[in-house]
Amino acid sequence: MSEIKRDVEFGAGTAQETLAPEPGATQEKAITGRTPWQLARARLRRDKITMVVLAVVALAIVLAILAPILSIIGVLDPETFHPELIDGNTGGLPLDGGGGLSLQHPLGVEPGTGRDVLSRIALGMTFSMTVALSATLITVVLGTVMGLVAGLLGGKTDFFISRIIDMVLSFPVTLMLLALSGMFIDIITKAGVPAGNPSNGAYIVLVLGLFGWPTIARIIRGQVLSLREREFIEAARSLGASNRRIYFKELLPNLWAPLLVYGTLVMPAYISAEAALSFLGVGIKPPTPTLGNLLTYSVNYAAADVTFFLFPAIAIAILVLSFNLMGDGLRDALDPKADR
Amino acid sequence: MSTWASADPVSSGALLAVRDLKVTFPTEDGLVKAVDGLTFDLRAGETLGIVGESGSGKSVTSQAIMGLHRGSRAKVEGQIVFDGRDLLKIVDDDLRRMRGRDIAMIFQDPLSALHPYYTVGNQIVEAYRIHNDVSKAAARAHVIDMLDRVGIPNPQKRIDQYPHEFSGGMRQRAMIAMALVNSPRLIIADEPTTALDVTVQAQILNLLVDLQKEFGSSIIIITHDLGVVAELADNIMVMYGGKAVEGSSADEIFYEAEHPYTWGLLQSMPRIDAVKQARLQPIAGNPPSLINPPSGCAFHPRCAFRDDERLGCSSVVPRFEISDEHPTRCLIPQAERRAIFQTQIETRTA
Amino acid sequence: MTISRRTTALAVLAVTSVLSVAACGGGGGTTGGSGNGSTGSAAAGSKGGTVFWLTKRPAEHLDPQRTYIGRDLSIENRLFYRDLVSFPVGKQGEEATKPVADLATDTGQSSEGGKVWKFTLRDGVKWQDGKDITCEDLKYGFSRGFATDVITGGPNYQLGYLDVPNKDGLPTYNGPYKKAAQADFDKAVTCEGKTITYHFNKPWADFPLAIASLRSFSPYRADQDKGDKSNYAVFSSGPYMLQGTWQKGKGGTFVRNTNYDPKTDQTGRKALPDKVVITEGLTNEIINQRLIADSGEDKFAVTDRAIPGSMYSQVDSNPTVKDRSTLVNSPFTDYLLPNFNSDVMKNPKVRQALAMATDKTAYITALGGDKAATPSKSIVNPELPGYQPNPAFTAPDSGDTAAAKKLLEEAGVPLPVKIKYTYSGGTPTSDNSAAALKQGWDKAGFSTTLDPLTDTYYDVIQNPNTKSDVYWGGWGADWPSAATVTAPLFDSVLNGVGTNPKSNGQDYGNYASDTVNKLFNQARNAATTDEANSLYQQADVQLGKDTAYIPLSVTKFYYLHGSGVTGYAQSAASNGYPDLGSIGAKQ
Amino acid sequence: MFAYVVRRIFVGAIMLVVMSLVTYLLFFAAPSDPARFTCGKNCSPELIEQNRKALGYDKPVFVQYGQFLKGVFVGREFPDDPELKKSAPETIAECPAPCLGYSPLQSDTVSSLIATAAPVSISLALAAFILWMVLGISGGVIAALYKGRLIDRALVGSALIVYSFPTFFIGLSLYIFVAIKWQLTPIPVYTSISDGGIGPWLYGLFLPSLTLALIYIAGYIRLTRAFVLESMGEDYIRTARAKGLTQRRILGKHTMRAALTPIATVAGLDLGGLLAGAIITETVFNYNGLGKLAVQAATTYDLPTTVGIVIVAATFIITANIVVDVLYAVIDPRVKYS
Repeated sequence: MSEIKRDVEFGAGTAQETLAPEPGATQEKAITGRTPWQLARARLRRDKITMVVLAVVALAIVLAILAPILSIIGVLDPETFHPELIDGNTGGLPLDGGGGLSLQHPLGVEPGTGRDVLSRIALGMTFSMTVALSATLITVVLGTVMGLVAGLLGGKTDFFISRIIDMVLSFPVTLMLLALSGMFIDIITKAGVPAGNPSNGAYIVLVLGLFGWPTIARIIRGQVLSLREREFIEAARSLGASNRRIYFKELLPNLWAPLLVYGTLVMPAYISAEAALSFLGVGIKPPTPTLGNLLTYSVNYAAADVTFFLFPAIAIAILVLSFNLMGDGLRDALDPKADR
Repeated sequence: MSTWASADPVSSGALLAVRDLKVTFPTEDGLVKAVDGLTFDLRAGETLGIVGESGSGKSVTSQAIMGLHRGSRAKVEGQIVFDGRDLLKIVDDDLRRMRGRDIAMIFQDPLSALHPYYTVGNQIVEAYRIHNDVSKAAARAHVIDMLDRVGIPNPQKRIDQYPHEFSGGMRQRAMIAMALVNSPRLIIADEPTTALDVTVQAQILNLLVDLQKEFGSSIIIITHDLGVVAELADNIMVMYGGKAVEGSSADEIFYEAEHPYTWGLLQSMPRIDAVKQARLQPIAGNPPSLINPPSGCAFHPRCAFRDDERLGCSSVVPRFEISDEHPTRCLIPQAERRAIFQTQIETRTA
Repeated sequence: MTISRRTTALAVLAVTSVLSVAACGGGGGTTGGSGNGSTGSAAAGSKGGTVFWLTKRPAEHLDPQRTYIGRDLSIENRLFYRDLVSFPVGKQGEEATKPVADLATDTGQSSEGGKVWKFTLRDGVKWQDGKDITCEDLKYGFSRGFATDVITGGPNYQLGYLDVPNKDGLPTYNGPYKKAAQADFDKAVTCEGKTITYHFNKPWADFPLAIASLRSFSPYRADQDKGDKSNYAVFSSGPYMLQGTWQKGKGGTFVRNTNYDPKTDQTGRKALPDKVVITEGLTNEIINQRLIADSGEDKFAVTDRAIPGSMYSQVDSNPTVKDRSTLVNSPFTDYLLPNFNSDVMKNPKVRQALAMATDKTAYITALGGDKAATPSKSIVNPELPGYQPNPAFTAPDSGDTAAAKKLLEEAGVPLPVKIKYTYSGGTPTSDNSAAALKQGWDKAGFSTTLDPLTDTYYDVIQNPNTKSDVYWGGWGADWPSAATVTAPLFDSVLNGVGTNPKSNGQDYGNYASDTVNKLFNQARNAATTDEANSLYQQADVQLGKDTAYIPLSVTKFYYLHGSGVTGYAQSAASNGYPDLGSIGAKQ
Repeated sequence: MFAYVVRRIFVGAIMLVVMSLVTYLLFFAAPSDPARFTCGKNCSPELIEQNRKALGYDKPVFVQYGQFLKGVFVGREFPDDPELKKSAPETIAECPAPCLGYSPLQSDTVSSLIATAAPVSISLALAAFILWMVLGISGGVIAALYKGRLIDRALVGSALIVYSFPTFFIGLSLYIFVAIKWQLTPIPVYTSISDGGIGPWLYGLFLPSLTLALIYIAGYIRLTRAFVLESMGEDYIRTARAKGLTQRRILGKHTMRAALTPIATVAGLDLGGLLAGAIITETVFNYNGLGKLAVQAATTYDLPTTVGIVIVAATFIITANIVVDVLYAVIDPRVKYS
């Protein structure tokens, strides 16, 4: 597909294998009696890398939640300009000739404005992760619903949804996100979302979700088709359970492992997508920080202010890497057959 | 046969002599003892049946003989003496040269055991040419001949077909042709008929018998189904939980079986020669853990005679005396075992 | 004539400006590396070699009648579109903006108080195919601007000035393609041998300035005209011609035009390099990093993209690089426009408070500091004739929070005053500079919402009903005269404020003042430029009193060029951009 | 098989028509007014109105779409102005079928714009494709062979780390540091083979294709590694060993054949998606391919060009899907379409 949505494909290919039944592995015999979830937890605990990235992700989430609160109470200060810390004669580079790192500003100050980099990265994480998470939720919910409907109803509905999936997957996504931004942000604003960044953010969330769901719908559809043939669904049917009851009582518990894995892998793709779109000029604009618009600004300082050039990029890389490794770890834990 | 296996594997005169074979796999949950101290002899031209349920270690044994565990995390100990050489001690490349040429293998599921992307002919020709420096055309002619001999009709055409274009029986015939293409001295057939229809099973087994006569090979046939080896095997070894529990000539196993597990296998086998059709009896319980095997006799949790206080099944470890002619890993005294078989088992089965 | 540093929508077409832009050491307001922007490494270059022009924004037109961007107007004039008169090469200060005869034998004769203009073509001036440039070619070129359905995007002064009948706001003559009312046009523009005569419906005193500044009046060969298809076609009358085709977003290569005779050219075009390669689509960062590195072909490169603030230290810390930098005032100013249609901005005290609270220093720092811009005291560029600081804006450059607070209290509005600031955003610089303004205002008692427009700008603020309180504006004069600044921006009659419900023209703040309109009218009919300038100054004073705008800054051009470039100059004659008339490649 | 391909092409064509309609509706029925972007400053409502008519934007969107379809099948003329055609036929732009429209902002037919830009994108995509396939697959095979060892972890780990940085950051870093500051490579400039020959063409492609390849390498290392490991666990590999084949032959013939088949599928689809332009890489390196053309079109509201590129990109992707499926039948003898 495109340069910004690359995770999605690989996530899809491999997530499809999850929960494949494993025939006669000797070691499984030794630990019979535990539920799949207990098995997964046991495997997770042994997986050091995943435990580390789980901690990183947890930390990032806590930081993202706390950042706005800390900004309000003044511990973090992402907005205040510090003209006294930068040199107007050098294009606003920090006065110390480096990145302006100090005790008050552990990651330095932003060239041109003197704003605190740590605060901006922390709050940027809040906005980027909110965007990515919201888009992920839309993707997962939409994908699940479409996949379930296609898989369970079959026939014409299945054909119809499958063709929609084919078509959405055939659109050049990056280009669509870019080209649709002007008019769709207009529409979003007219629908009552405040103009400016709320509309910009809503646009990113919506289009990422709208173009992202087909992959997960395919996975869910595939899972449903294979699950549908299993006895417990047959049994539920023969007992006269309604379709709705079948979806939610019987199928969802069997689907949420792939959903969890896939969702974890979509999240970093969307964090990257936010950054890429910022670079192309679409998305939330400063002074509201996002990791994307911070990086878009910081790449201009590649040669002049190395720390400022690197910090936003490293922040994104750590987040993306952690979520990807977490997704891998979850997949391995939930699906012993997949090889690390 | 006077003893199950001789003390010295090299001078035993057997084509294959396995002594105290142990295969272990390290896993996250502990060490899996897949094969735990196996000993047997196989003479040239004879057939040994290894019988046991899945997880009993019979397939692992066959792969250990082929050296297929090399390069993996599995640890193989003991001796596997083939034609006077200990296969566990020779270098990889020598062993590789013996594979397919001296020892060949027929696998359980010919569909997955044959490469789906190459024609049957391609794969058999490859097996032939790796050990024989002949031209492609000569190899091809030889393979067509082999396919003909294993009963594949129209081999000139079939040689260029892919495995999925063959029926199950034909695929297994092709597998057999591949195994026999180098006229090996030992053929290991791992569940050769499990994936096949009953009618085809008989044909394949008959084919094996015929070919063995023709090529003079020894055969190890591995199965969970006593019925398969009934007509084929000279000797039978019953395995349970990675260990041999009973070994003897085929006749003795069928008519004088001594181990309660073998009895279970016999009872769960449909027999057309049964006087009256008794209800098939599955063996209750699950296969034992290979990491933490039950104490005492590994079979005791499933054994009908475990409550006999005087035997101490849950604490005393029974032995498998290879110097016996019919060694049996059971704590019940031999006389009682024979009595039980004659009074309780045979009446029901025969 | 609105301009914007920010490359956004089409509506933001930059405009030529010809201020006595201190191109160099001479003019004024310049610092710059080794001294001045006017001279490069070598005083007199030799012929040969290739000069590279690296730039970001693709030229939207190479059709003379459609070009409206200062950079492109200058490149076209120096390389391939000669005009009746042009600005001279190699002059500085006021000299630079005094048109000299080019294709014409003199700088034109006017009569009827400036309503009739006459020019005579020189002998021996030829097109690239060797045919003579004729009066008919001039007339044809002029006529093309009337085909507003085909020849779009260019300046359209000719529509308002030429003495032809009008209907529904447009001339009934619709250009050389459909030829409606062709007779009217033929009467207004006449040819007698080599002499062309233009008849206008009102005096156009600075018509030669317009000719030299724009390419609207360039000759055009009818047999080469394929309408819109000719947008990127170049049929040269100058020293260079296009090799192959122009590729938008990539650029093109210009080679010598053998039919150009330097003897016919008195403007001073040196035509030194054998080739000029223009490369579009690079970013400012990449262009300037390459110029700093100064390797390979980049030694012979010039650019119209300012050094980004992020690279100042790289330039300053390296004397060999600094020697190759130039810093000149540009023709462009930034300012703010209170929206007179917004309830809160109708209160004069609020507007004054806003002006008082505006922190130009922080704004400029966010733009990149004193090398990017300098604080301004008027909407009129200081380099324009008739400039004076506007006395209404008394606040210090960094704003006066206390005074602003006081004004807000006097205004009698509930605090904080909620305002929305709409600007052309989407780049870190524009967004940061907006945030800088917001901070100053919010300290004084405003509560500012930022409204960055990224896709379109002017067409949004052109709508009188747009709900915003303050707009950002940027401007460069179309030709060097105050007449092209305040009048087009604040004359409510001209712009249809209050009469056109759909558009405020270019009076984006919907400002309307009879006093000011009257002063503008007087200035247009003034007999001398001095008198006109004095009237424009009075109008500006009134604009300041009404806080019709709040001045922010004058943009600076801080440029680098390669070490192998000779005859480097930036002057008002080339709109402040590198002047290809004198630039060569060191051999 | 033939019938299958015909059917797939037919379905693909129908999909394209539906997609073009959807795209058309999305862009042209949106509340924004494409005409307002067609005239510069001094733009009066009268001028906008005039341009709207000249460009046909005044007609209902379905009529416009109908004209678009007509252009695709029989060609069109721009502007659609009989009066102008009569008085000045030389100004009418001919747009022969398949005509994707005319861009008033670029003064050229969309087909011609795409034809100019496509070689750049295709060169870039192919160069990147070769790089990532060679590096990704060899890396994946090495990682699989040394599974769990240091070299495996280092390969997979470093690829993942590189992959975690946004493309434009990597591209700009390579451009600014490798090409400009350290001058290890020439400034990346696209030179077509016809302009400069193979050497300059490859030189110019190096950094951009490396940037693009780096995105994919991590995925292909992991994919290859997984498929090789999976294949190494297959029964037929055991058979191959039992036959006495050497490790090298087993890996080279039996394992790779099985592992590469699914990789070929993914690779085909990835390449198909890239042929229509790598938006970010082309933007970073100023490569005038379809990606940059698309950005240019999208940011200037050049709707005909945008729609044209969307349709071309979709065509590439749909074609890649069909090709991959057909290819699958060729490399996997078990797959038969009917």
